[in-house]
Amino acid sequence: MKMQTKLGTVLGALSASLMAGLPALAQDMIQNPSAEQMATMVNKGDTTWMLVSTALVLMMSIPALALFYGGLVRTKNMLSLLMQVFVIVSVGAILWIAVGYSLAFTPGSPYIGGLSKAMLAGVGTGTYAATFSNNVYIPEYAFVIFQMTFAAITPALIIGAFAERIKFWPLVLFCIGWSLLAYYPIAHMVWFWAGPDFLSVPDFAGDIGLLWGWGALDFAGGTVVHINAGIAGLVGCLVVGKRIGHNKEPMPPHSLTLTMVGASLLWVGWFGFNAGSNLESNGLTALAFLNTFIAAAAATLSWVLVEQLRHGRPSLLGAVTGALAGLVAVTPAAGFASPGGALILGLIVSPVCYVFVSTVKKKFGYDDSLDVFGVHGIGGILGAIGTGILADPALGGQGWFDYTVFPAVAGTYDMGAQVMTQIKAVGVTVLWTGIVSFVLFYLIKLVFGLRPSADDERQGLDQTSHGESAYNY
Amino acid sequence: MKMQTKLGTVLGALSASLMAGLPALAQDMIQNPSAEQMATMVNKGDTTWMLVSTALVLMMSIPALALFYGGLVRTKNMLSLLMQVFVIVSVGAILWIAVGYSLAFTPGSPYIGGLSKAMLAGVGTGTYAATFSNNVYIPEYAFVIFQMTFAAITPALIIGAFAERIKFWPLVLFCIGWSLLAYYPIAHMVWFWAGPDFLSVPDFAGDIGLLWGWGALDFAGGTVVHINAGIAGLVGCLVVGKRIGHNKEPMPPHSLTLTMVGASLLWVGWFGFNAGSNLESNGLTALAFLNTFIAAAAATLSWVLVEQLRHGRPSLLGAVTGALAGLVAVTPAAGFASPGGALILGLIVSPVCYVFVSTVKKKFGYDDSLDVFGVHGIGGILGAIGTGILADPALGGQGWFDYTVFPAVAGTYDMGAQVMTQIKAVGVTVLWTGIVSFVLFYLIKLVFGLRPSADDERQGLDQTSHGESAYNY
Amino acid sequence: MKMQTKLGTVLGALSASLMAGLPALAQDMIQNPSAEQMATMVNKGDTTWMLVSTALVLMMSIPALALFYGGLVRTKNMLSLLMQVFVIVSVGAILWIAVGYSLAFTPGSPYIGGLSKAMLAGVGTGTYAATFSNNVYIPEYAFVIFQMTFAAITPALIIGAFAERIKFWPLVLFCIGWSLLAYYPIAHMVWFWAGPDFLSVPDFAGDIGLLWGWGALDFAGGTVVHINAGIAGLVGCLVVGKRIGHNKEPMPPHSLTLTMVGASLLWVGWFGFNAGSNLESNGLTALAFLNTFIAAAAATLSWVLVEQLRHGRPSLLGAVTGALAGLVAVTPAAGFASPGGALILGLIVSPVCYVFVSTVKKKFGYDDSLDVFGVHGIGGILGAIGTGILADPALGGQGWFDYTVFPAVAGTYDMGAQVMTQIKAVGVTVLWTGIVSFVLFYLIKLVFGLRPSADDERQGLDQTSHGESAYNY
Amino acid sequence: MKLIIAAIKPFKLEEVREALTAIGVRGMMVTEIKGFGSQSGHTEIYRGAEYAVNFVPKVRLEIVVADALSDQVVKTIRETAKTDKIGDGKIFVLDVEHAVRVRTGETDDDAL
Amino acid sequence: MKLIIAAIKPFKLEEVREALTAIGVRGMMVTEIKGFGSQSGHTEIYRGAEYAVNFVPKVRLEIVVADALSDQVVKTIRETAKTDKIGDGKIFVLDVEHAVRVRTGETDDDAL
Amino acid sequence: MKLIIAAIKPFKLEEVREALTAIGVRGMMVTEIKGFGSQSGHTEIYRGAEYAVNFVPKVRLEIVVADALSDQVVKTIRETAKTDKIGDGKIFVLDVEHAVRVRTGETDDDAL
Ligand SMILES: Nc1ncnc2c1ncn2[C@@H]1O[C@H](COP(=O)(O)OP(=O)(O)O)[C@@H](O)[C@H]1O
Ligand SMILES: Nc1ncnc2c1ncn2[C@@H]1O[C@H](COP(=O)(O)OP(=O)(O)O)[C@@H](O)[C@H]1O
Ligand SMILES: Nc1ncnc2c1ncn2[C@@H]1O[C@H](COP(=O)(O)OP(=O)(O)O)[C@@H](O)[C@H]1O
Repeated sequence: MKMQTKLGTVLGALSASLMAGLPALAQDMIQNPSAEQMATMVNKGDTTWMLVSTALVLMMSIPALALFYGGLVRTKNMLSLLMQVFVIVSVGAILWIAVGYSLAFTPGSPYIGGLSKAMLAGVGTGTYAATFSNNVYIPEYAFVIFQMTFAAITPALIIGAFAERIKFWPLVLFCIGWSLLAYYPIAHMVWFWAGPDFLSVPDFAGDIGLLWGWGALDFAGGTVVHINAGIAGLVGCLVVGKRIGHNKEPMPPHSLTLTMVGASLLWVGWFGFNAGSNLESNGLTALAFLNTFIAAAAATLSWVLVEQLRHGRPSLLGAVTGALAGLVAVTPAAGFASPGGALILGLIVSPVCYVFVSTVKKKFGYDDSLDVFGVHGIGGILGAIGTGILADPALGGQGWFDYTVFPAVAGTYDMGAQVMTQIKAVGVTVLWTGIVSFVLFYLIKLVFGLRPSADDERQGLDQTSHGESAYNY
Repeated sequence: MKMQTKLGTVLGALSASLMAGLPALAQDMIQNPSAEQMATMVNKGDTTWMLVSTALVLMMSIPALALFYGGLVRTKNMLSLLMQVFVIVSVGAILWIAVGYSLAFTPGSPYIGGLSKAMLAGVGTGTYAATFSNNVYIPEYAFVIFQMTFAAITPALIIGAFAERIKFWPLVLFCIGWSLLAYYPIAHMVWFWAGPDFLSVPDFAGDIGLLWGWGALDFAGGTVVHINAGIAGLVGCLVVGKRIGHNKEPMPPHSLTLTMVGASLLWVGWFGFNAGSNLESNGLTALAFLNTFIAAAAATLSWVLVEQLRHGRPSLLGAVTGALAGLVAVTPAAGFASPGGALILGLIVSPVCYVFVSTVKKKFGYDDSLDVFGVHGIGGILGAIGTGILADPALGGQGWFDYTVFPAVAGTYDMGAQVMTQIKAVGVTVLWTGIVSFVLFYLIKLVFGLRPSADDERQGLDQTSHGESAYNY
Repeated sequence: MKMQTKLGTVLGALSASLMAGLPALAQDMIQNPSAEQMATMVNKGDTTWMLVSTALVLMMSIPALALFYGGLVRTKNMLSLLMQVFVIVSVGAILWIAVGYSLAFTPGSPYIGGLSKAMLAGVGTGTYAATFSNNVYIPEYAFVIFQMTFAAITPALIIGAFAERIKFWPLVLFCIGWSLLAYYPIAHMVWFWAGPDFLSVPDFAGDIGLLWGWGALDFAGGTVVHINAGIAGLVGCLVVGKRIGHNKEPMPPHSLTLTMVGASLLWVGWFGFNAGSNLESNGLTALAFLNTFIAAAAATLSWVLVEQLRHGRPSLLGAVTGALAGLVAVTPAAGFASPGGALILGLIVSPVCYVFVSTVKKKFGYDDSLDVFGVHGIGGILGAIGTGILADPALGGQGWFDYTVFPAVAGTYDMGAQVMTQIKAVGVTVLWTGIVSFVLFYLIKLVFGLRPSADDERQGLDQTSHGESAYNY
Repeated sequence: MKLIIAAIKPFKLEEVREALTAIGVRGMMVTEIKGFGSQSGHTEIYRGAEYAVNFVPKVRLEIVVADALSDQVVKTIRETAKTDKIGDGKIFVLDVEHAVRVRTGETDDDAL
Repeated sequence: MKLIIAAIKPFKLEEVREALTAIGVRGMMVTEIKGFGSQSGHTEIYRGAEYAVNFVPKVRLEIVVADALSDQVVKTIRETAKTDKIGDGKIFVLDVEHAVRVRTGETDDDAL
Repeated sequence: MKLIIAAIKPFKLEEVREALTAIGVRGMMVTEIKGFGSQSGHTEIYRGAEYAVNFVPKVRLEIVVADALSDQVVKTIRETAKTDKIGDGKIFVLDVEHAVRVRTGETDDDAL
């Protein structure tokens, strides 16, 4: 939960309320406001920021992720990756308005929400979503679309693990099932709550997701997005099996140029992902933005330095992989850590991921083609746990806030306890998504099959699955 | 006209006015405000949204449209398309400040505006443009640049119809003439009005464009941009004639990778195009954003499914073409339809366009190389008429608002009548642009010629028109 | 300094203060406000605009600049340019929070700031940065990240001058030294001041950078960024020497497609660069945006026309080079010139730069591979001096404002004097960066060497410096 | 058997292939090459700097046929590839001692 | 000496190269080509329009070896490149009159 | 006539072409190839995984000349392509039975 963001935004809230001509004094804030009252608590600057962030996160999936992944595969499979990302994002968007938003962000159980807002029933231009500041709201549609892009990109992250050897429709089917059984529940567990103006109201206090209730900190989706996808990817590549010629033929990236373009646009888009997750536009948003930037830059350098030491020269693939690892690691910490903390997190994550993508992967011999587990899984876990440390105000972190008091007040920070909570949250995510993914992959493999024929795989999925070539120079 | 957007934004307006410390009560709103009063009705959140939307729409033309089109042609003509888009956008921008803005957005006749603001005379940092909410304004410069990007991309859309066989300067000349005789007039007819605080003022009530006066609904440019360009493209490819080797030699897209990148960036940029067209940042803007997203996703899926049924496998080109068709169709409906309506619109548009680009085009044998007519023309017409249906509040639509009353009130919605109005508006647009385009193409063909020599066409326009190659690997 | 922007924003300030429920009357403005008071002077619309602008400027460096440069080199060196830009940006970001921000934007001497904010000490979610309007503030973190992207892209601009023949680590080392000795000092000299609410306060009046004190006008970095990088590039290519085969072998751009994509994204990102430099979101911001657009479009056309006259046909490389020249030239003038002024500036800059990149470069025989000097250096100088003319209110310019009075008032404009000031500022920049760059390049050449072996250069830097290939089709 | 090597203009490829199939040629190898000959290349200008491009894109065909068919193949290529413009290309005939079809192991004429 | 030209399936390249190295071949030239033969190409559909792609990507090897080694090279290629599927490719043998190693000037067999 | 096939280092192409034009060669075919020989390739490392790249980029020249010119051509290539470093390349000479110029139909030596 992002309780502590309250701290960061109290001044923002003050100014907002001042500007709204409302007295800023706590006792004058409105607890449990009505929609009409919420309407007066919307700031168009926040709304604009959420719209922009949404566009940035879509850009992360198409074209950024598609290019990042596509550039790493062989020419004959390039198009299949572009296609998979493009269609998965489309399916994810439709599924989100159909049931996803409702399952993730309406009350129900601590594990999953209800269907009261299926097909966005009851959502309108006059309904609002809570932020992390008392008496600050955004249009609910803005919250719907912002979260929609998260639900759309997460399954697309998974496909890198078994790139170049998957059947198209069974993959799409998996993504649908996985969204329903893994993404929506975990998003609900980690992010669902009634909002800062309601938590102190007995009737609503119970409307919270499981991990949120435990007090797990995940600013922008370290667990929900990255660990979730990273583990699903690992399971997937194990069930699907290795590529023909794995470790025999060379399989160099067909275009590191496109991979670099993808990585760059991912970096740019990630600002919407992380800073957008503050749901409003204030000093804390700028901090989350800065931390995202710093962690990516630091991880780029540490990866490059590791390569310099290990291989005598730095590679572009190393640089962009480092940047990605840094972005993944800082995701849960973006609004909690100090810039110095983000710097350290970035410097540490690259060597750790490096060991996994080079040594560990080779050792165990699984074919996680594009290192979804090695980067998103491992980087996400490191970041999630690291957040427990870096959020400590004693280290310049933002701490957490107690919303059961109205208006919210700073809570006392116990690093040890927080780290344990983070570990527990990671554990739940890993188990939940691991089991769901395995069952889904296994069933689909049995019923429809996951893998194209050896001949098709050799000829390449572009021709055999889509009847096209990525290039006809 | 976007009258009904008033409905969507009444709360936004309320909050805005509350924040402005002004009483929100209708009777306290200022009718016919002065520039000084307008200055107090500007919200920086809206201004920022317009700046961002402008940047997004420019991105739609360069690089997005250029890549989308360029990827679809043969290598030897790639550069010529990039060049055409880049220069047409530049010419369009200059022409816009010279006379375009004035001709489109100043009073004159119902068909075209005057020259009072030629070279932006009288426009300054202290002048403002109206939105669709009473007493909500944006800096006029922000409106000028936002609309500038529309005027710049529309002629660039046309070139896909006769790609790979056009002379550069005659094409530029056509775009200038077409902007003057087709784009500015139609933009004036569809979008020009005095603004919500003036329509109730007798002196200004008459300052409206023809189709706007009829009550035609076009949220973001279905008629002005897409039908307009689609018809011009059809006329163009007929006057210019077929490519040498059309239907004889294979002419596969030289880079579906770049086409996919272009389509993705078009999708991202389209949020600025559609949601930006609300001219402010509120719940309705978020709805327009959501509808744009949903329609594109739905159309992607329906196109892919059609292919699966017809050809046994889905193609990337199909997916991105579907996305584009969905974006085109939802353009006039973005701020009117419900998310469910956008979903249906998206699902329907792809099969319809599919029939045109595959069957109809083959049947009549015209060489609309990149399907400007089949996607923009047909998709635009479907969307424009569909808007008349989907805007109906009975279907969850936003209806329309009556600005002749101050402050505006919801009007009663007559679907049948509205659909008729939409059809009439489409008819006027088709006729107007059809005739203007034909005359222009024909004259230029006579005087300067439109087509390069057969040898030049065979060798490719990159070398023969520009003395360069797109690639020198 | 951007004093005059006050003029453009006075209405904005008015409305802002009105909205803030504060009386707009001058005598009620707060001179020398406290942090708590500043908190009430923040507008979330401004904050959002700064976040967006920051993302846009990062996009200018990765991927835009990397693609623009990369596309112009031979395939065998493509990856090395992508790598250099990516790593330089990362280093620049880290260095910025470590010492850069402090050295550029804290009081110290007129030449360089102090280290009081090293590692962002004292910067928090509750500290604010001044804009150019009295009583309008933005979160300091937002200012930090915005300026960070400028500090990151400027050294990356330099590398184009000696592309295809530089050793990686020595280059990185140069960028670190150059940031410390050239960029931070010049940024301090041109941009540092206490802010509009403090300049009238005796204690703070002295806290200004040298050139800012002279009254030099540089809206978004003509001197700090472009002249600075352009001169460093020229010095660099002279010290490094020519490429093997220079003027013997043909060295055509390996992908003008990517160069066009880079140019397009640079154009889009430049709106954040120039309009973002207003630090708030109002009518003047929109003017800066418009001027940026117009100058780029005009310069595109004038370059293309020059080519048409000189070579009988226009080239894409010419078009995008023109656009870039226009963007460079308008950078210092963006918020000062009238749209007409920006148009003229754009039309003039291309022919001038054309002469330098074609004739002058050939004449003197230096190998400024990607014309960093010819475009950024020359275009920057032209723009910096031109700003002195175009800012004149007599020509529709925005003039300048006198912040020593509180609240600021318009100053009387003396074009002759202003042009002299501009020339002096250019002179100081050219000398400072010229000397610093020469000494740095020379020392690094002595100690580590700047150039790879002839064999490595022939084989290409991708393989020899990074052990990778940009493409493996 | 003979190996017939021909350099032709790229846009003629389809036509030539069809003509050859018509006279019974059942296979060939096609390579995109850079041709140098009396057809001069062109100059490209980048930011005012001129580069002479001495090579012209051509397509190179390699066809192995039984001796009997050789002359006819040469004739067919000549007639279909002809545009009477400089740069139409060349045809060369070499002797092939031995041919094998990988799949079946058939040799010489049977392998074609 | 003999020049052995072989057109094989691309994914067989590594295998063939290793097999040839094993029998003492010390060099070759490899070209990516478009092959035309009994293995028919495929049709690609773009927005409903069908295109027949008549060419299949192949890899072309050129190996010059001493006469003695010639047969063995042919045999080795045949065996390793074989998949028993249509399109496995062809091997052609031509006579080479003369060979030179640029670096040393060694000629004929010594040049290989 | 003779067909001279040479594999050389890419950056030597221009030089060789000029030298050959100087001695009266009026045409050639140039192909970018992957060369395999004693010059070993390199290893590329992607995320810690090493790949051996066994092929080195080379340029392949094919020049058909009258018998008389053949030796001189070989000599010229040898001298200009030489860098005395391993990988300089090879030159092979084959006999050509027949040549035709597509445009004019001229044959043999006149066709060159
Ligand atoms: N002596 C030669 N050896 C090999 N190829 C040649 C030779 N002469 C010409 N060619 C090939 O034939 C092509 C056309 O020849 P060129 O002299 O340009 O025109 P034309 O065939 O009309 O005389 C050249 O581009 C080159 O590929
Ligand atoms: N007559 C020929 N001359 C030159 N190359 C040939 C010839 N016939 C076939 N090839 C090459 O051999 C490849 C495989 O031949 P193909 O007939 O398709 O299958 P198969 O070798 O099984 O008969 C073709 O793609 C082509 O590159
Ligand atoms: N036996 C051969 N047959 C065909 N081409 C060869 C042969 N040997 C070498 N080559 C070509 O010549 C190039 C250079 O040969 P290599 O043995 O690497 O160096 P060197 O020529 O110095 O001995 C190789 O890359 C290959 O393209």
